[in-house]
Amino acid sequence: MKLVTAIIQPHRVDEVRAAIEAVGVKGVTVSEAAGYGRQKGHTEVYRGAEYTVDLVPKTRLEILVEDADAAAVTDAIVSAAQTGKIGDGKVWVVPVDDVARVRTGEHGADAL
Amino acid sequence: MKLVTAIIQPHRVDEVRAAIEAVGVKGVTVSEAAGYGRQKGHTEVYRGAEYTVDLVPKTRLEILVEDADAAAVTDAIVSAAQTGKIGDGKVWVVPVDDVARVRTGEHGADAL
Amino acid sequence: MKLVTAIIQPHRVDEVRAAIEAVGVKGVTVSEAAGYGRQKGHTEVYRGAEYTVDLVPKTRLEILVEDADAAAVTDAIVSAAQTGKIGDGKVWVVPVDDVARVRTGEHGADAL
Amino acid sequence: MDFTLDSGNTAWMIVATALVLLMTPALAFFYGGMVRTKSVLNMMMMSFISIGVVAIVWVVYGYGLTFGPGTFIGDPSGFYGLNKIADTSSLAAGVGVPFLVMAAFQATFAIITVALISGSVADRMKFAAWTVFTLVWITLVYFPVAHAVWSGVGILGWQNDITPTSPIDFAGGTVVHINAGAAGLALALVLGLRKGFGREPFKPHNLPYVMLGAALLWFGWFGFNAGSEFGADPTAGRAFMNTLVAPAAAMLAWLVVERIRDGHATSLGAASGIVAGLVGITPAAASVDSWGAIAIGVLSGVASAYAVGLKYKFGYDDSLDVVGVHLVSGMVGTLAIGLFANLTEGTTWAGAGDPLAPKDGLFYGGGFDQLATQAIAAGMVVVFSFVMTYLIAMAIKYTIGLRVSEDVEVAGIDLAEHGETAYEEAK
Amino acid sequence: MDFTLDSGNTAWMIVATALVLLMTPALAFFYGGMVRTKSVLNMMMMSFISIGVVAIVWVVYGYGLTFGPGTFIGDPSGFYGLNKIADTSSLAAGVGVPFLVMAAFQATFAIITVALISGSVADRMKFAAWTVFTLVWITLVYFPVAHAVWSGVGILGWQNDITPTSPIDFAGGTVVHINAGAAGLALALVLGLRKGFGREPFKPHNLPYVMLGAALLWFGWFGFNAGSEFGADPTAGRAFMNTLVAPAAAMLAWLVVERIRDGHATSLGAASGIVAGLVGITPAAASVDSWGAIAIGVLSGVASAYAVGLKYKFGYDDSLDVVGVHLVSGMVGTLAIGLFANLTEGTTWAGAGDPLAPKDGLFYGGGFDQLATQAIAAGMVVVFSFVMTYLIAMAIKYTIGLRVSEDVEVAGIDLAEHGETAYEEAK
Amino acid sequence: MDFTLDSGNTAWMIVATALVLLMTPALAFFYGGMVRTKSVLNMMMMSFISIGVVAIVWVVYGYGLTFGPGTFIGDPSGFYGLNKIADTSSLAAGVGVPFLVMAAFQATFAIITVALISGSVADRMKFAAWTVFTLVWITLVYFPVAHAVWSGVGILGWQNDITPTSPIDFAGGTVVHINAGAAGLALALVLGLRKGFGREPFKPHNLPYVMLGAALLWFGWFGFNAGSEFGADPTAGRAFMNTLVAPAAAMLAWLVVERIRDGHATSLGAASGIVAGLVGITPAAASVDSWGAIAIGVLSGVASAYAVGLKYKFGYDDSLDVVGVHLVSGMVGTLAIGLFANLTEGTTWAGAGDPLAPKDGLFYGGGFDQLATQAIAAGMVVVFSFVMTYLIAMAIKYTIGLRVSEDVEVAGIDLAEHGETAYEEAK
Ligand SMILES: Nc1ncnc2c1ncn2[C@@H]1O[C@H](COP(=O)(O)OP(=O)(O)O)[C@@H](O)[C@H]1O
Ligand SMILES: Nc1ncnc2c1ncn2[C@@H]1O[C@H](COP(=O)(O)OP(=O)(O)O)[C@@H](O)[C@H]1O
Ligand SMILES: Nc1ncnc2c1ncn2[C@@H]1O[C@H](COP(=O)(O)OP(=O)(O)O)[C@@H](O)[C@H]1O
Repeated sequence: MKLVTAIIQPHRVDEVRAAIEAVGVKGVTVSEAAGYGRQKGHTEVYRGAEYTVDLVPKTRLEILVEDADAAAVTDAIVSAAQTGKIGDGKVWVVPVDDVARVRTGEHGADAL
Repeated sequence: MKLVTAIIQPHRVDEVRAAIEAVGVKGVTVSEAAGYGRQKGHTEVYRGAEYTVDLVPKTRLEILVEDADAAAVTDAIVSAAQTGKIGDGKVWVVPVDDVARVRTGEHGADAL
Repeated sequence: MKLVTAIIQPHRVDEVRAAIEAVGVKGVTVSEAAGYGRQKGHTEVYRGAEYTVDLVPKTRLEILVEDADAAAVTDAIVSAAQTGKIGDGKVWVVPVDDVARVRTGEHGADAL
Repeated sequence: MDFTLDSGNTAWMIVATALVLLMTPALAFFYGGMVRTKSVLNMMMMSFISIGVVAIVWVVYGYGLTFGPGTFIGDPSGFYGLNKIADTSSLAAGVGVPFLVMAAFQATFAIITVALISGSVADRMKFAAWTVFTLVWITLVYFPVAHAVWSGVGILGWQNDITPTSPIDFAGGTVVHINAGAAGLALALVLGLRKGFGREPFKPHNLPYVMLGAALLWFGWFGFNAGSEFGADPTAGRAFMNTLVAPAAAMLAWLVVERIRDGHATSLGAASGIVAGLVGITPAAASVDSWGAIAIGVLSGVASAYAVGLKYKFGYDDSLDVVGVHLVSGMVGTLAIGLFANLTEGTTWAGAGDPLAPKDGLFYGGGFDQLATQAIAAGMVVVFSFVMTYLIAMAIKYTIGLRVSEDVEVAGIDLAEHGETAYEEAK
Repeated sequence: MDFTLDSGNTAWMIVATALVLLMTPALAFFYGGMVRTKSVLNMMMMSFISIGVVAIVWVVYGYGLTFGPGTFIGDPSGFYGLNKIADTSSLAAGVGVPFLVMAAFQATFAIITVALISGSVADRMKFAAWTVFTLVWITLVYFPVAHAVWSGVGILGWQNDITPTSPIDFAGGTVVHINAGAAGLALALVLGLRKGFGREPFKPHNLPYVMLGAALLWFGWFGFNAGSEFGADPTAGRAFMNTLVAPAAAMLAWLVVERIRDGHATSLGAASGIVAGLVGITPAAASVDSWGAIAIGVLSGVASAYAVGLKYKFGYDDSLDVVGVHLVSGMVGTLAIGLFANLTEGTTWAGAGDPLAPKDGLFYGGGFDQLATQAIAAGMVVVFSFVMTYLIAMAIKYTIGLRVSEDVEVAGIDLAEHGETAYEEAK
Repeated sequence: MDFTLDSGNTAWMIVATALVLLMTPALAFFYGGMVRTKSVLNMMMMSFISIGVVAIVWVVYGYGLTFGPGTFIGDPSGFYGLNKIADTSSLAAGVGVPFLVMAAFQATFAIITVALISGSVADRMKFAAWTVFTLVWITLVYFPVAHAVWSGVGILGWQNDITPTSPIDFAGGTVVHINAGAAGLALALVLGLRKGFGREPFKPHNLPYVMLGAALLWFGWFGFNAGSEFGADPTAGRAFMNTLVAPAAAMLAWLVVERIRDGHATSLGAASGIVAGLVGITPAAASVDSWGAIAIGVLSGVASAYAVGLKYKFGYDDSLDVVGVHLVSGMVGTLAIGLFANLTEGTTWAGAGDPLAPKDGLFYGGGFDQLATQAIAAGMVVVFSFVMTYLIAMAIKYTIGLRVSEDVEVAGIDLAEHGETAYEEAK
């Protein structure tokens, strides 16, 4: 199994959720984050003074999938989250040794 | 080493912490999250109108353990977090290449 | 590629960011967390009564790097975050199968 | 008329004025707590800018348009700037309250009326457009309506030619609440629905703010209602007592409706019920007894508890229920005077013998006359306010534009329009 | 008695009434900030519903039970609804304040007293049970106590048959604070401990709310104490000054205790100290001089700073310290009158020559008489309130039930009882 | 002088006193919202402790130092404790307001003045040092300045020997705002820069609190300005109206500056503009007409909107802009009296025929005299306050120390100094 983690723009969450559900994802964990990548270095004027604001709010999605689905889910996220502007985010895939469903105690792919 | 991540009901945190300490865990990182799995689709009435609320607040626990302890910790979490109701959560295990303790700079199992 | 995750003291974030940028890191994701390790067991007096406070606020940094850079980034974090006191934090490294940049759809090292 | 200062009445009216002014920031919290985190500042700024714009307009020409002589609108000449005006011109000269105190008191009513409207445009109206709207609306809608009802020489005032008896609007059922409610409806219609309307619940981001707002509104409303007596006397006491009792009854009523209908008595319901009861009792504060006040409270609470759901049925995005609360409970209160007015209990009506004087309500032996009067007055204000606001909104829409882009709406109007976010994370 | 309106006294009493009413929402914030995020709405709703229930009850029969004729309880006939009551029946007819103003003023005291009790039941009491409790408690406990002390014909009032001299309770040391404190203790005992009591610190989720609450309480308390003079005169000035000085002293005292004992002067301590000082000075506001006020402030602050820890020793879960602050500082203030009363400084006592008139305090040459009087009055109220409340709580417990399930308590009472959470995350 | 109680004037002054007292907690929110999450409690505690310390000092010896007889400072003998002082000694005995009411009113001005200073020391001053500072500063700086300007016998008061005409400071332009502003500058200079100053924006952690603070400040300021008339009369009405109009104009002006300069009209700008306008109109509230009030509002808003940027240029860390808002707008208002004073509109000046009486402003035909007077008065207060405060700050620095360690500053002063964090996460 794999864990797909996506850092996206907060206002694309609805679109991304729709897209991954369309490719069969049954569950997701969402949390708040902030970050920078290429987007670094945007300046802001506050009370007449200029500042560099580099941490921009983002939303993190974590999705456990079967190995075979990782690529499809990644692609679905990328296309749904894309606006083409800097700051769109990152998606990465990590191998998972085991998954358990708390309610039932099932393990492995059954637990997804 | 392994990283055990658990998404559980916020009100089970105390029980789970007690359970993992009982199996020898020495540290844990806790953060807020929200999510859905099978629990999706619960409706709520608000100001006389019905809505589907699908993101339910959860707590994320992350625990670094030695390879040999991963299964025991996972089991401990599952049994302590279980209420048998939908929304109980997920636990997953990911391989870890290296761990460092910031205070001392130690690496590997010593750093746990 | 690797994912370096660091749990550090919130007030060391600026120093750590400077240190990892110095070793070539181009992006980072930041989020809030809390935790305990050796730091467990600190007591506090509140309204004349004593309590054990064990979850201390921390900041989580996640940094995607190329395999070769993982060790250098880990070291940079450890030395920048170190105050020598208990509660300094943890850093760990996890293998990553794939990374995608949402804006462009690039994959792999190009996406970092 | 001669002027003899009454320090007691003046003390009360100074305080009442400060209380009513506090209602607008209170509204900023009532409304600001109800929106999502990304629009709270914009919501609050709409109230604050109303104070800024209307206070200036009021001293420049607004007082004159409202209280100057003239049938449809006042003649402001002689009132520009409100300087060196004799206290004998005070609206409450007869009870010894100086001119400027009364002029300031009336200013606060104009301010809050326009601020009330902002509830229907949450999350999506350009701040510049709102600012222009406040200026135009207060001039073309509020001043004429206030003139008609309260100037003493207007077409819906004492002994007018239109209604069978003199209408009763003690503190602003028509001028403030029906007026703002109808305007809110028109503006919401022109603006259109928010993205996600009817699908997402748009839950309040901070309910304690809503409760703080409701509490401060109630506190200020004692100035609004008991202050509308223009003095510290037994009638002010009646208005005060009714302003305590009616919202209490409305809160209970709203919570009972929720408990039965939805299963939970909510804090948003309590806060909304209080405001509904305050709106309902506003026109009637000095002309009903305690039973009437309780009845008006219950009617307002129940009516508005149901009315806030209408927007989903009819598909207008009255975001924070200006229509459901202010228009509906404003109507309830204005009409209920026709049922419950008990003129021997409340105000001593100067010229009570006059055939055009107000009559007791239907349930107090006065027949249908007063009810008819109240309905006519309410209806005229609804129509005038709705039509005028619709035209003003259209004019702004096709000139500087009313609405922010969808991107801005989704990302949050605070950041785009004000360059700020309400809360900064700890670091 | 004849009635001549005094607009100045009336102005002050109208405002004082609004100020006291504001104290209940202020309390909602004081208490609401102290609980955890998951129970803030329930905490606030307990205060809000008190306003709803008690305001209605007051006009229906509460005023009559409290101020009607009769030894143990007032006869409400003639007072149902409070309509058409002559101003000569006003509690302050002698100083020209209309009946309804005084009736509304007294209503606000009843409201806040029941709301105060809610502090001891945080996080765990069914909302329906609380609502029933407010209705029953106000009727069976508050009205009798207020009648005894303030009706003029009650058993703890002026020239009663029980105490050696007439007891002094200017603004509610016994009627409000000791009464609420003893009730809070009884209710907490019947309800039982919260899960985690004594092990988890249950830290305030929002200390700025606590400070906002304390500030608004102080603001409103000027109406409470200086308003209890029923007019704007030098005695009101003395009550006002003491209400400024005593809480200031109590805040400093509490912070000093904390600094010495715990190492830190906390904001919760400052807010709690203010309230303790306000409670302490309440009965004494018009009968001590500035030195007495400072002394009462210091005593209240120190006593309550230590008393809030007693719940851990004795194992009752008085969650937000109704006992530690209101019962203890209410006692301190009530008894301290016996030490510091300086009757030539404060109120001009009608009938001062009377053998049953209050006497100066021990330190002001009046001997032990007044101290004995105060102790008897305080003791009787403690016992009556505790016993009655215990019985009422038991009755509710074994009928509709008092307490939510442990699951609900852990997951948060707001969601289960009100279907809401106080704060919604940004999206 | 004989004393005849005027219940109306007394009612107003009691309420005005409560309103001004509310301003200090309001300031706690105005300031508390502007700092980061980790210092909000410390910020608020600096205001709260000011109430505690100054209220006690005031009754013990402060009133005497301020209003006792004497050229440079008052003689406090006869005023210790403020007990048994005849109402004929009241500052407003002539209009029937009792002594203690006026003494309490004046106390609130002392309290807020020292609290205002705390804005310049955010995030980094030891709480013990601040507490000592309040005590020393109020004694050595505030009382002398207030004595000079307001005691009637001081060197900057009515018919003094220094200024060409009598200076006008109706409600505290020099005594309160210039005084606090200059003190804030001195204290900020001694304390030094915060870590990150000029590099990090130190954004407000909660802008709704800032708006709540601004709103409650405005509300309370009606007591401050209209209360400074010491009675409920037409002049109070003028002061009230100007206190409505000037901040409205200043808010609009500040927002226009921001929109043009930065692209956005911010909520922080609106709140700051309101306060700037309130500061500006404070000395002038009763001596300018509506046009003058609008002009002062605009000038204050524009001047302060630019002045808050000066700290970055000159490198002093006036953290929350005490200098930019209070010193600058205090100057604007004080000087603007020399331009806009219109003495036939506002106050009726007793002894108007006197050659030392104030004159109309430059634009109202009075020539440069009053402008010169105002400039001298303002200048003397700036210099005195700055020098004295600098010396006091140095003395504290080299005894108990002024500043927390860098570690504490970075980790958050709330936890280290008060043992608390403002908000606790939900669990
Ligand atoms: N190397 C990285 N490691 C971890 N997170 C990253 C990295 N680079 C980017 N991110 C995350 O992705 C978000 C969007 O990045 P962005 O600015 O669009 O960079 P890019 O141009 O690489 O897509 C950032 O806010 C950050 O949260
Ligand atoms: N496929 C998944 N990927 C990531 N997180 C998941 C997934 N499925 C469930 N979760 C997390 O587990 C929590 C509980 O899931 P739940 O509704 O009980 O689903 P299940 O029936 O699979 O246990 C969810 O709120 C979500 O945070
Ligand atoms: N075994 C672990 N698994 C996950 N996180 C841990 C673990 N041990 C420590 N941490 C995280 O690191 C933070 C700092 O730990 P610390 O108390 O300094 O422990 P140590 O002495 O091991 O460095 C903790 O607050 C926690 O968030």
